[in-house]
Order: sequence, then structure tokens, then C-alpha cells
Amino acid sequence: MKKKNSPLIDIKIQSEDFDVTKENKKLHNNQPGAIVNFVGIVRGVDEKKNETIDSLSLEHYPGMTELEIENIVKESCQRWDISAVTVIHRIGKLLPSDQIVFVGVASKHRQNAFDGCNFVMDWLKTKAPFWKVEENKNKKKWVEFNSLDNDATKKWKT
Amino acid sequence: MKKKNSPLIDIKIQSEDFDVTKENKKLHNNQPGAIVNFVGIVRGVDEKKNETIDSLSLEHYPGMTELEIENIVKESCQRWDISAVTVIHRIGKLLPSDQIVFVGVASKHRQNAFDGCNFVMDWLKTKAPFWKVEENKNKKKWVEFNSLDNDATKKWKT
Amino acid sequence: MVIKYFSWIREHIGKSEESFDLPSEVTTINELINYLNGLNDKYKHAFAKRSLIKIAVNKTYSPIESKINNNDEVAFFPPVTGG
Amino acid sequence: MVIKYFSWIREHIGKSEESFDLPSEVTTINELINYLNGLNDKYKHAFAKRSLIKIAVNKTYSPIESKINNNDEVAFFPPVTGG
Repeated sequence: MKKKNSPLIDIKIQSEDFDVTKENKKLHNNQPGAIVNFVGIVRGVDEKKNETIDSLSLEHYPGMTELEIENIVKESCQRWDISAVTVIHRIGKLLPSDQIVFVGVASKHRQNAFDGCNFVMDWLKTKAPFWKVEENKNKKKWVEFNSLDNDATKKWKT
Repeated sequence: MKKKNSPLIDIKIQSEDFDVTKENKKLHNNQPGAIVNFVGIVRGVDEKKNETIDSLSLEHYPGMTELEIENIVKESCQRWDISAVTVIHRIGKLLPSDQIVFVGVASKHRQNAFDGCNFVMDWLKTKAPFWKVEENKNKKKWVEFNSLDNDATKKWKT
Repeated sequence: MVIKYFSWIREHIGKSEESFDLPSEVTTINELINYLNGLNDKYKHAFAKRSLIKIAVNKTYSPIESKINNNDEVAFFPPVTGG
Repeated sequence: MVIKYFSWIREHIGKSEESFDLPSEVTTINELINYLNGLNDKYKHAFAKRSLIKIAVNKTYSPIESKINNNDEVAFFPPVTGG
């Protein structure tokens, strides 16, 4: 479905934590009936290697990050009738169980909100220039790209 | 994917409002990497008739409601590797822009959380015994079932 | 037997619940509806559009041909509109 | 020209950013990488696995054959791992 009204778009790259309840209130544009949130949480284990993680640090490319996320969000608003989108991505040092990323999508209809949110997350994972380094005692290890994330974007290529 | 650990399941029918941030904290079972929330919000217009709504009242079938939602949630945990699910549905009188329903699904992997949440909402809409009556000035009107909600469940029938 | 009514079915019938001894000749939901329809026009009005009536026996969705007995809790309600 | 490096590419090269005048014979990203590889082994090491190098010209993903000029901002980084 094509968009009918101009959606509210908010994109933030920040080191501070976020509050989902507060963010959802800001998504109340044009009487949405549905809000879908994705919240990413730092896990305390590297699943591939079964190693404990003490902390994570995030680096990004200021300027390009915002541009790429904006492109993804605008594409989602072209594909679905969406009234508001918020994306927050944290940078800097994070600990296991910390919130790392928020995507909130509001729409009149729930499937648009589900699809828009899923779409933004899938492309954010493959396009937005962030890099994670895992810290375990004194060892640092850059996280490797997961090819499953590329596979996930294929469902949108029609 | 089949479940690996016993998921946390929490189902609440209540007149009180809910706080998404607090609910998400309770979903931190078994180190999820992803939480997907659906939040339904009362709209101030009946879209079919383009009429304003002053308020909404919800009636339900105590006992059966909980059973039906539990069946849906358990089915979602059979289909996907899910670590926790919370469903909250409000009853009684609600005003436009009030939160009406919450579904939170936590999982290690984001697509499982998206699909689980979407699945629970689709079936809740068609199976859970709630009925809405819209109030506009002194007129009361029972909301009619939307056949699009039946269509939405078809995507899960494989 | 306990019967529960919800939403506009409850309003048409004028009560949310009733209990009585099931007559021995009533053995299915379909027969129960026919029996109730014979009591007065409120039931007839409530059950007029059969296709809009959902049925639960002991809090489980059940078809109209379901067997019932005097210990069952039967509920009649329109298609659901929550969420 | 400004060049930015991120993640382990930044660590291999030992700096996050550098700026210099682009030699006139360097007209594409591919030539730029060859030029940098000629400067010292740090670049060679960083660019060893070409398939792992993502390129942005003026903050937009760009292929290795892209034309560049002295006013561009070029960035080299590994596949992204945010979210």
C-alpha cells in the first residue's frame, strides 16, 4: 500500500539508553492503531564460539549511518502505509542485557507495522555502518558479519 | 525451529494500563537477543463508517479468554524458538489513544520474535473471546468482525 | 446446564447467564438452540442469523452438532472483535 | 581527498582518517587501493582480502570501479555488524 500522509521519522545514534514506553508515545502520529517495536539486546555469549562476552563496543561512520538508515526507513514508508518510524541505535560500550537498538513503527493496520519494522531491521543489519567489537577479559574480537543477515533481506526483493 | 528451553509465558486480562518498558524487562529470559512488541491502540474513528468514537468498552469470556490465548501462545512456542511471551489484553472502558493490547515475544533470533508476535496477534484477533462496543454520544454499537482478520491467519496455515 | 451469552446476543436475550436442567430430548447444541427458540421470541431474535453464532462447550470452540449433557457449560457469542 | 577507515581496517592501517592530494593517475577506487598498497605493508595487510572490503564514496556505498576525484571522501570498512 502506498503512503497517504507524510510519516514522522526520527533517527538517533546515541550512547544513552532509551525507554520504549516514551518512544512509543512519540509514535502516536495520525491515530495509529498499531505499534510494532523491535528491541535488540546484548547477549552475554558469542553463540558461534560459545564464549562469554564481558562487554561490547560499537563504532560507526557518523553521517553515513544516518543517511543509510534514513534511506531504509523511507523505503519502508514507500512500501507500506506507515504513520511514524523511530530508529535508535546505541554506540560506545555496552554490557550483556543492555538494549542496543530500537525500531518502532506505527500504522493504522498491524501487518503494515509488522512488515515495516521487520524490513527496517533486516536492512539495518546489512547496510548501516556499525561495527561491534567483543571484549572478553583482555581480548578484543571484531564480530564477523553473519551471512544469515544477507539471506534475511531476500524476502523483501520482489 | 523447535523450542529448546521452556519458555516463560505470562497472560493477563486486566482493566489497568500497562507499561511496555516494564513488560520488556520481564521478558529477559534465557538471554534473548531480540524482543518484538505489538501494542494495539484505540483509534478515535470507525474507519468503515468514518464516525468519531468517544470511547470503547470491552467485554470478554473469563476463563475461556485465558485458555484460548494460552493455546495460541503455546502453538507459537512450538513453531519457533521463543524464550518468553507476554500477552496483556485490557477490558472495560477505554478512550481513543489508550493502549488496548500488548504482545511481547523474546527470542535469541529476531525473525522468530517477529513471526511469533505476528502469529499470536493474528490468532488473538480471530479466536480470543473479546467483544468491543463503540460509544458515540449516546449511541452504542457493537463492532463487527473484520473478515480481513480471518484472511490474515491464512499465512500461518502450512 | 449453564448457558452464557455475550455481546449483542446477551443484549437480545436480556441476560448474561442462566442455568436449568437440560430436557432429556435435547442432546446437541442444535437441539438446544431449537429448544430455546421455542421459549420466546428473544431467543429467536438472538439466534436468527445462525452463521453469526459462535459456540463454546466448556470454554472450547465447538460445532453446532456437538453432543451436550447437563453438566456442560455452553456459551453463545458473535464473532470476536478484540485486539 | 579524505580517506576514512573503520573497525579492523582502521586498526591495521593505524589511523582512522587521512587526507592528501590524489595523484593524477589515480582515478578509481581500485587504483586508489593499489596506490595505497604501494605505500607500505600496513595497507597491503588491511586490503589483503578484497572481498571483505566495503567502499563508500561521499557516504554512499560504491563499487570498486567507481571514479573518484580529489574532492571526494572515501571510506573503507568491513561488512557491517550493528543491530
